[in-house]
Amino acid sequence: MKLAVQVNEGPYQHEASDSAYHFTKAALEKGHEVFRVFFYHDGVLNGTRLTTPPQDDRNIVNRWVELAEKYDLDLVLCVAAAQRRGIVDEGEAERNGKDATNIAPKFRISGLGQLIEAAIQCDRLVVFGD
Amino acid sequence: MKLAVQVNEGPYQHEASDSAYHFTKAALEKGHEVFRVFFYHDGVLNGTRLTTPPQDDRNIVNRWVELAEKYDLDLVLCVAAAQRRGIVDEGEAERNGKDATNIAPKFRISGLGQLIEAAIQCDRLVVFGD
Amino acid sequence: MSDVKKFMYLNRRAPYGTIYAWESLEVVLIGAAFDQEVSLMFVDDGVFQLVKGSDTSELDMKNFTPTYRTLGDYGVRHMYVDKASLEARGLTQDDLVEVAWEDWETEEEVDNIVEIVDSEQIAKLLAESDVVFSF
Amino acid sequence: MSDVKKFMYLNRRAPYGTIYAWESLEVVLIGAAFDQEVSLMFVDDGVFQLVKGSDTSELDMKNFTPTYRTLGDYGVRHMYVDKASLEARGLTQDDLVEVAWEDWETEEEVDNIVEIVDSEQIAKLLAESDVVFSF
Amino acid sequence: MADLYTVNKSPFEKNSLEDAIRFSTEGAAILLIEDGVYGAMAGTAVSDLVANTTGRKFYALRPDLKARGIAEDRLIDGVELVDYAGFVDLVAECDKVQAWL
Amino acid sequence: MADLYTVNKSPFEKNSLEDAIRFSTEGAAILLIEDGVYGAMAGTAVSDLVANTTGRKFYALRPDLKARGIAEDRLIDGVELVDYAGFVDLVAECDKVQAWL
Repeated sequence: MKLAVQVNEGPYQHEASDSAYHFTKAALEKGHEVFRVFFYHDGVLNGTRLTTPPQDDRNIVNRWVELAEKYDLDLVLCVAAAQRRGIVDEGEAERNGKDATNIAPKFRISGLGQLIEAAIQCDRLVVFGD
Repeated sequence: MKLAVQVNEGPYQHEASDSAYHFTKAALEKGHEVFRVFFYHDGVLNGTRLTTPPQDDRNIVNRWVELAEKYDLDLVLCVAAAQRRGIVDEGEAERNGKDATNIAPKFRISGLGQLIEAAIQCDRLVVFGD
Repeated sequence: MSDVKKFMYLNRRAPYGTIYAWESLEVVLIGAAFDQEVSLMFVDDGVFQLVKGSDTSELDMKNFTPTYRTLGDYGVRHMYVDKASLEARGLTQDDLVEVAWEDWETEEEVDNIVEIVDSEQIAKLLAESDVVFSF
Repeated sequence: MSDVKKFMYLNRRAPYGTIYAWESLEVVLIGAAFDQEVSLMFVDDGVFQLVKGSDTSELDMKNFTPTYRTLGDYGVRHMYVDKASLEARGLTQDDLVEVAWEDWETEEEVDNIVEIVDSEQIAKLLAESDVVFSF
Repeated sequence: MADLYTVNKSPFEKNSLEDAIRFSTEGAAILLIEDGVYGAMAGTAVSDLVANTTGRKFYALRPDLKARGIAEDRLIDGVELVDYAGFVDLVAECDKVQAWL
Repeated sequence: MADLYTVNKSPFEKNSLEDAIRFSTEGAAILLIEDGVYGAMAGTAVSDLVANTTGRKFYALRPDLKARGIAEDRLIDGVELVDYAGFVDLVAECDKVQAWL
């Protein structure tokens, strides 16, 4: 089965980000294809490499990165949502005159069309949000 | 009157950040003292300089910065909340081995004690949140 | 499965207090390029999104209420409003924006695609959709 | 105004679904250094914060429920629970953690500072506080 | 004046307004902001919360009402409108502020 | 199988569970996750939502129940527990997923 996952909330603040991760991991372990994980609204905050969570807690960003490395997952941050919330890759930094980037490895910034495309291509869209 | 303001939500996602700004501005214009604006939870996301909001919308981060410049406001981001959510100044970058910073000018990162101190020192604490 | 999917956007939140209403509208606008069969559903405080007369000048926020009126041009064919939610909020169709629709090929026109529906119809419409987007 | 203020922490959300419960607990822990008169109030889903038996291992989340038990050592003198909220959730005091308190100077001891109160008492306690923190 | 209670949630979505009323004391001021302003509308399923409560003074933030397209003639009698300057005055006049989120 | 409805809100705080039931069709599966799992508790003011609904199958996510200290003997009869693998199976078996947030 071909799945698309949408994540609408940022890490730590809301459990939606955890649920999306655990669900995605379980789907991959069962052999399903996860076509894309699309991060929207505050969900784009899952894709910053600048977090330093407490030692005794999970590292949500790194978890996504490791999952993407293992399964070659496509992790897409919505560009409009990322601009509002200050998530920047090199292209965005150049276009918007920013002096730093903060995107984590394995994440990429792209348009909302990627969500629509995923919904069209996949057998199921599973939304995690507030 | 001496006021402390607490902001619990990030910009754009929730109106709490707007309400806190408009309230703080109105209080300053009326001649009240705003001892400190303390950003907690996702509120720390108000303090990133990497946002590029759409041209036809307000720039929430810059608004805070300009207000702070005009009135010498103390804008404090909670360090624990900032670490979880990837808001970094130079000191934090050094301590946590981060290769970039994203804090906006006029904001500073400090401990939760700054909130307690503000609550003790001020005549009123006004909380804006979700 | 046919090439065209039935997309349903499910809106249950008030506008302006949070960004969900506006950012979900952005998905609808972008989605127009993909030629799917698009409907919007407004339930609970989501019905407040369609209330006309919004003036955000004092909040210095972008006013996106007028954008709903243009959705017919973005390929949206149906906008459904939950009757029970509307009534609980003391609202009637007169309080809501009107959204016209025209098929450029067949010249078919509809004055207003905003339609009030009951629970049973909503359950059926949701069930018949291929994809439900929740915000 | 005296040097010591009455702080009231107002908790109305369930734990784990959002971070508010844990991050508000962090404020209480840090606040212990400031020698104020600290009380906590649990209303609505906030009463779920005190339910014992939490096991977050399968979620891989930090389990902060045991931290409530230690609040007596952090200078918290009172933890109030709304009776109506507790009853609506089918819970009794037996379902909640116990929090012991001891005054090191006077050697006064209290086995459990978690106290169930009614609406009138809550209104009064909130009104008598100097500062209310809302999360 | 007693305490100022701020309410920023729609009364159709969460019980914050109900709570603020339930836990307020005689003479309290209750200010509706953000999505909380829906609680000031007359003729809704929850209008009685405000309309039937005595001994409390209700305010609503005009900028938030306007953003939501709620005309003043749709409001419950006795609800007073304030702008942010009025919000600040309420904070200054009250004993303290309780935020019901 | 019909649609899968996920509910992640406490039924004491928001009407998402009520909505998911109201707008579901015969044969639907309703999965309670995150704070939504409180809807699976017996003996509460809202237990009837699940207990009195027929023609729907209710599931609750075990990891979320355990995190909240809800023992299995506190659950409404007939609610079936699943872990994330079971969640994935439900998604695979249903026609589509509706998230009631």
